[in-house]
Amino acid sequence: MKEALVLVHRLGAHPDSRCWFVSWSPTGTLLASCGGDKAIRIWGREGDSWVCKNVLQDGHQRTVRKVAWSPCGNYLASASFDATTCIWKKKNNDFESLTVLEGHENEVKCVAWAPSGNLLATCSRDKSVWVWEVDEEDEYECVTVVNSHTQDVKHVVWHPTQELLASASYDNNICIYKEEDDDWECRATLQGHASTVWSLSFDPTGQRLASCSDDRTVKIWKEYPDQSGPGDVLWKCVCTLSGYHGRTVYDVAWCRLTGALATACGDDAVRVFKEDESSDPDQPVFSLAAQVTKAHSQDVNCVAWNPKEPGLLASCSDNGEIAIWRFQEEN
Amino acid sequence: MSEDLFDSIVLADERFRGEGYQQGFEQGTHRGLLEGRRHGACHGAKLSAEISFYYGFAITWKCLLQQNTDVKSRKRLKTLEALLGLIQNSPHHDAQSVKLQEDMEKLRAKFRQICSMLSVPADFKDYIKSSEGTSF
Amino acid sequence: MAADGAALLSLVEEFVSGLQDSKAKDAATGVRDGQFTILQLVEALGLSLTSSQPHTRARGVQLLSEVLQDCYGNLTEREVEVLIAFYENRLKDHFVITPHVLNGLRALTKSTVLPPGSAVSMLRSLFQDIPVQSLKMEERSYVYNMLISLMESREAELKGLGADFVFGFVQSMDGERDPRNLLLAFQIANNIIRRSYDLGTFTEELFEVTSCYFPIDFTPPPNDPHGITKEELIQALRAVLTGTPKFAEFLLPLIIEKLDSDVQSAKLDSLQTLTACVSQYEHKDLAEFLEGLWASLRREVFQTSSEKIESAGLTALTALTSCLSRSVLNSDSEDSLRTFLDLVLNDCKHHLCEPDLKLVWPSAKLLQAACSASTRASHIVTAAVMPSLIEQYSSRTQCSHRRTLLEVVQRFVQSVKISQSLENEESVFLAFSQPLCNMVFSALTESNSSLQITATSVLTSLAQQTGLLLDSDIELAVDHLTRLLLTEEDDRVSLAVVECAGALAQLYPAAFITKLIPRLKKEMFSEPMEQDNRREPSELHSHNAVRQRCLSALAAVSKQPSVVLESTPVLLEVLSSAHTGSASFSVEEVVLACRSLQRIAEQVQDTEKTGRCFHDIIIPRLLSLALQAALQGEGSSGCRSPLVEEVVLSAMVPVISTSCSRLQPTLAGQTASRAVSLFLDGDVSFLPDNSFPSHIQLLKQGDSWSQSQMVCLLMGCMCSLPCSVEVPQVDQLLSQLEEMSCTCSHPLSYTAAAKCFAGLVNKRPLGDSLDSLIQRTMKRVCSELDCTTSAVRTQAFTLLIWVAKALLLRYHPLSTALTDKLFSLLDDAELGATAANGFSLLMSDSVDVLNRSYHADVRIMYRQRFFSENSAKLVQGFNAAPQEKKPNYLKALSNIVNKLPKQVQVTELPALLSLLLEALSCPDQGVQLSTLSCLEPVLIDPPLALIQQLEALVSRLIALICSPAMNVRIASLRCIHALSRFPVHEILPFRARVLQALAPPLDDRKRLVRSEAVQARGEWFLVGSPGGR
Amino acid sequence: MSGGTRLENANPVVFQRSGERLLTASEEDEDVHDPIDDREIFDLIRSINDPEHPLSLEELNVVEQVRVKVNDAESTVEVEFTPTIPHCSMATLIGLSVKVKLLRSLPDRFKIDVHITPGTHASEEAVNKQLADKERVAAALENSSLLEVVNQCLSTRSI
Repeated sequence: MKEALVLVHRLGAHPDSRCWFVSWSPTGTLLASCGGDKAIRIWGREGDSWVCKNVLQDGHQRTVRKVAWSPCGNYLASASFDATTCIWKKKNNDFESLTVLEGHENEVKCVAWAPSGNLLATCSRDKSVWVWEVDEEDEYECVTVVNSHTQDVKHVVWHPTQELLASASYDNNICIYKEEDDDWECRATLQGHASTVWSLSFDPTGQRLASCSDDRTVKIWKEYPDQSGPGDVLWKCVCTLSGYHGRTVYDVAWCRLTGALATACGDDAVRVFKEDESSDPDQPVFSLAAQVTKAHSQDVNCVAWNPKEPGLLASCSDNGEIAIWRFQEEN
Repeated sequence: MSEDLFDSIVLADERFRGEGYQQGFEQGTHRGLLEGRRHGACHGAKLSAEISFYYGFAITWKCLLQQNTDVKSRKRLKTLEALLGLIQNSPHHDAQSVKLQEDMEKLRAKFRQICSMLSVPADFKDYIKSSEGTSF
Repeated sequence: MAADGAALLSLVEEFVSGLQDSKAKDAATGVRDGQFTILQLVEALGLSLTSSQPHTRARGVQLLSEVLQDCYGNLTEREVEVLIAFYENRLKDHFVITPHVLNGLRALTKSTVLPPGSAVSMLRSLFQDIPVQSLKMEERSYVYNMLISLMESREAELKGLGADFVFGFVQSMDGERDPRNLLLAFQIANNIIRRSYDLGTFTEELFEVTSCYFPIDFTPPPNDPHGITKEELIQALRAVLTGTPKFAEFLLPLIIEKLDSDVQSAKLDSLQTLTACVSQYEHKDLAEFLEGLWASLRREVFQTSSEKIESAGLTALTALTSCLSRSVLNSDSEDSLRTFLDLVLNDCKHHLCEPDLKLVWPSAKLLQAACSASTRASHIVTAAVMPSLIEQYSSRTQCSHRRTLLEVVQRFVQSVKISQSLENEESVFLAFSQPLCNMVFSALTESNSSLQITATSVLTSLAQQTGLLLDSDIELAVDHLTRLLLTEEDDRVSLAVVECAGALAQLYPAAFITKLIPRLKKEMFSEPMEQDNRREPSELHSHNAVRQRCLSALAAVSKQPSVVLESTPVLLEVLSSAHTGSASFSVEEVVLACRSLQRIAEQVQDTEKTGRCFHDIIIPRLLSLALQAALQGEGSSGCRSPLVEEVVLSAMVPVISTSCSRLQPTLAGQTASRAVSLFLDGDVSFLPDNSFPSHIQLLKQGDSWSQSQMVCLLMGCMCSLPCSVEVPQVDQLLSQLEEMSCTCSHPLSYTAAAKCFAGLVNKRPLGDSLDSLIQRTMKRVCSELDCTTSAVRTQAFTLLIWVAKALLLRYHPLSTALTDKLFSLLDDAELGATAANGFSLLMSDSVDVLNRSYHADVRIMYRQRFFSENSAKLVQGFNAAPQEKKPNYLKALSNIVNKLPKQVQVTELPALLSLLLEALSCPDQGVQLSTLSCLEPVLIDPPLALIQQLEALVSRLIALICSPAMNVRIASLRCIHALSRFPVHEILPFRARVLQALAPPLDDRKRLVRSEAVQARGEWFLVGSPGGR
Repeated sequence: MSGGTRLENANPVVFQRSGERLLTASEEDEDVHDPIDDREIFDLIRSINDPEHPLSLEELNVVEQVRVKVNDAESTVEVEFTPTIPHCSMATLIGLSVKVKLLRSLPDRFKIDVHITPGTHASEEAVNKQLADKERVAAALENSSLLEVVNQCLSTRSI
């Protein structure tokens, strides 16, 4: 295996607490992290080291579970166990809290911006997925509440190009939503995982969706035109990566630039998989390209590819650390 | 002649068991019926109470917003209409209906959307269980 | 007179219209000095008292009242009469005047010449005209004080008022809110009840008006100047409520109600009140509430979450039962005790048959509580319970069940012991003695150790039941115990067996003399493996174990003189045969034998008989054996007698000293002179099997350590004698001891010599001879110490420290000279560290010499005294000392502070804190350790000074968590654990930091460290967290 | 739980408590490394208080040493606990207390798995899944009413 993950930098991001999630700004220059210390931190490169540019505190009363950058890079949304979602506006190198979205009954687990930037999705342990609309004057309004899951909803993610939403849940299922006459409905339920589905990631084209689960597998789902009804969508599992992960797989990330697939796992490892170009598109083959077995001293919670710099990968862990890796491919 | 006389004794326990069973069965069915009715009644009551609450809520807000013409209010009215629509179409008169459960889910979801649009806190204890306490 | 009159008028004027309060004092002094009479004052006040302005009248009355406060003592009866009349009718006046009127009346009630009838009239008008609760707090207190002083002085008259008095009081205290006044009101109510005033029809009213405060919940304001505690109020109110059976019908339902409360303190108060009141009641007062009370008590014990409540509940039950037991049985009335106990038995008995269920213990406790109340109760309960318990025991098969049952039985036997007041009364268990014995004996034959252990304790308590066990039972018991002693391997069991044997031997010596002791002797001297090499080492070991158990058993049973006379010869025989080698005893066994002798010497009731035994037989025998061994001389260890081994000798010393310390004066004197003559003149005439060479000189044996070390036995004799005993040839003895201690090279010898010297010095009468002796020794010691080349500096130091201790203990003025020498040695290159350690010797009690039990002259609080005299020197020394010497000072300091009683530590700590913190960061582990160990107790409830230093303290402790030495790590973790009990607001800021610091030790390589870390971390997690602290 | 509230199981079976671990010479020896063993883990959890009885989990036989598996080298701990009755509503709470106790007491290198003893509880899977979900556990510990109960289970009883 000539490929390798080389550690570029390691930083103690959230001292004596967890780092739950990291997210790159669209330009790839900033990295936002959040954690059990109720804080959000913004990191930027200075020379060849990474420094904390801002600390966004007292926006939330409890753990901040996830953060998401708006496509324009001027807004940051944060989802918290305090049942709220905060919208932060970037004002020349500083962030100010714009609004707080309330409505979920309990912990908000995830937040994501639609590619257009005027839709925002949140999900919660209250089993519901909410879609919010943003208007010109930064007003947010809930356009739909969907209760398609029977349990805790762990993750939501938007299709890279279309207005299509996917959610993953503690009920082992994945749901795909589309809007029809200004109401959002679950159009497909992807069953197959044997336990909680923790995270999702679309491939660069959006035709395929990767999911990772507590059942220690990663699954690749592919969209097919559905014969039964027009407009309906049909997703099939075309590949299952099992045997690689020692414990729960908490996150999966599909690189928009290289097509490499990274995973974050409860066995403290970070792994990168590559697809064999040769393989049949209806049953693709992914193979382990590189892995660091002790990437962190505790569970790895999240992996994120830099959107602009190919092969630059960020990961974070229960020990409060962020690590930045370079994935070297054979030239 | 005489053995008939004995029969009645010989078969006595059979007969008694039979009668006992009969009595028991009747009592059982009776009680079952009663309990079933009580159960159904209280669930029906809960359900209709909830739906009626949503209905009243929607109607009230509709009246409040009718006059306003701005975009926001329009949107809100639209959603309120949607809620009322759901209520009308929900088969809550037919307890057997399979759709009932998922319709109720839809209804609740819609209601919470409206609460958020109107920025009304959705913590009406009796109708929406807000799950704090020791559940996690 | 006229002049005075003018002066008086102006006084009044200035006070009333001039509003100069100070003038009241002048007026008072005027009256006291007789310048004018009180009546003249009233006249002078005339105008203002009759003024139409209420405020002027008030002012006037105020002046009069304040004067009365000062001089009610010197009023005549006539004057009092007039004044009372005046005040009484002022009570009807404008409300602004009332306070001053009351103040005045309060003064008058204190007068000794109160005219008859005035008290009554005063109160009548008071109750009539004044709505007390509409008055201010202070004025209400005037009223209460009036009542109290009247009740003291005019009880008869007040009682004359009949129920009106009670009614008046009830009205005036109704709705009282202020805790200070409540205390007064409760006191009055209490007097009413205890001094049996006539309650008339107002019993319930009186109860209502007081019981409405029950249960008291009152938390004094943080900076409450009156310092009234919740407890005071509770006690005062309880006294009232429980004062009379008349209240029973009201109080008992109230208690039952309050017991339902969820507030723990309320439950507790109710239970204690119940306990208190039933002591006043008779069974008829209780009859109708028994069921309710029982239900509540049962619930509290069955479902309790706190031990406090449970035990309070049980005490209440006992009190209740004994109240019912007091009831006199007459044929017609039904026996309320029995009815009540039937209730209890109904609810509890069946649980005893479920020995693995939770309720077995609560039920047992309840039944035992009832059982312990009275003999009758115990008869009823045991009769009901014992048979089923016994039956259960025989039917059950699981050991854990049987054990539980046995423990239950045990508790019953004990609970009855409490209740049996009369000695001669026959045991409640007489009816069950046989089954009980069988039960115990069968348990003793079980293989399950915990079952056996429980059985031994049951046996012990059965034996203490008067006349329960027959001689045959005892003999059987002894057989069982013997068997277990010889066969049982489990240490916990054999320990229990030995204890049990000890207890039984106390009561039934005969069986032990005839059966146990001979058997043990036989066992010990049997040589199971004479040159039989095929035996397993394990068996060899087990044989040693048996011997050891025999030895400790012999000690345990020897309390009665008759037993001692039988057991001690056996032990002595062990020593002698070990010496001659006729039987192979290991050194450890010999030591154990000595220990047993020592234990006997300690525990035996000292009678002429036993005293003689020790004086005539044991001591001479020990000395002669030791001497024989010493004269045989030192071969290589192994071939030489075990009796010259240091461990053995040091084990003999306490035997001798303990027995000497308990000898009667005449015998003590003889022992002294014998010992001295032996060691000075080599007189061996009093030793048994006398085959010694003539003129032995034990104190002049620099070269033969086996002989020189004998001096420790001399110490044993001489240093434990009562002060009254005259030590013969003392000067010669002392000088030889000094010589030996300063010259001899054998550590045990010169140390023992030094101790012996010190021990004698400590008891020498004050005076020039003593002083010159000390100065001489001091001179010699110092000269040795000051010459750095001297070969005997250590010896000199040893003598110094012991003599210093001897003098320090008795507050001898010369002690300072010696201790100062010690301080100066802290800088010594060679002896510095030793000196530092020396201070712990100085401050701690030594076991073998210079302690109170050996009649040494030990003044109380010598440690505090030494500390307060020297701590300053230490601090200076520390600051002056060069860096590399500082640790010595810190070590010395922590050695001293360590031994101080906690309260002293707490008071002294502020001064030393900086130094102690310094010590924590000092590299020397010894210093760290002793400092930590002296900090830990202080941390339990920390002085302010410590809290102020928290930052420094925490960081230093955290630093020590990673010390290479595990005991330092452990000690520091304990301290950090203790910190978690500090006031939450003080430590909260450190929480995150401490929790982080406590993470690494969770992974320490040593389990002991880890477990300390776990406990500390657990507590710190609870700090400032819901449900925690 | 003291005030009159009804207990689900008022008179449960009570078991003997195992004595304190006996000190061995090697434990006092500076240079010996004592591995973390099953008994050590058991000692951590046996003293936890039951949420509704004034009894420890050991006395109720909810936890037993044989149901504790630790592998010090691989940094894994597995604990099975047995609810007193198959429908015990406290099961999740007990499991949570055990998990939290271990989280607070063990080095963070350890992976801690807490399960219900197979076949001893009606909703076994559900409880196991919830206890295994670290996100839910983390959220639980930010819920003060839950934290309060857990802390009470973990605090050393004054009794």
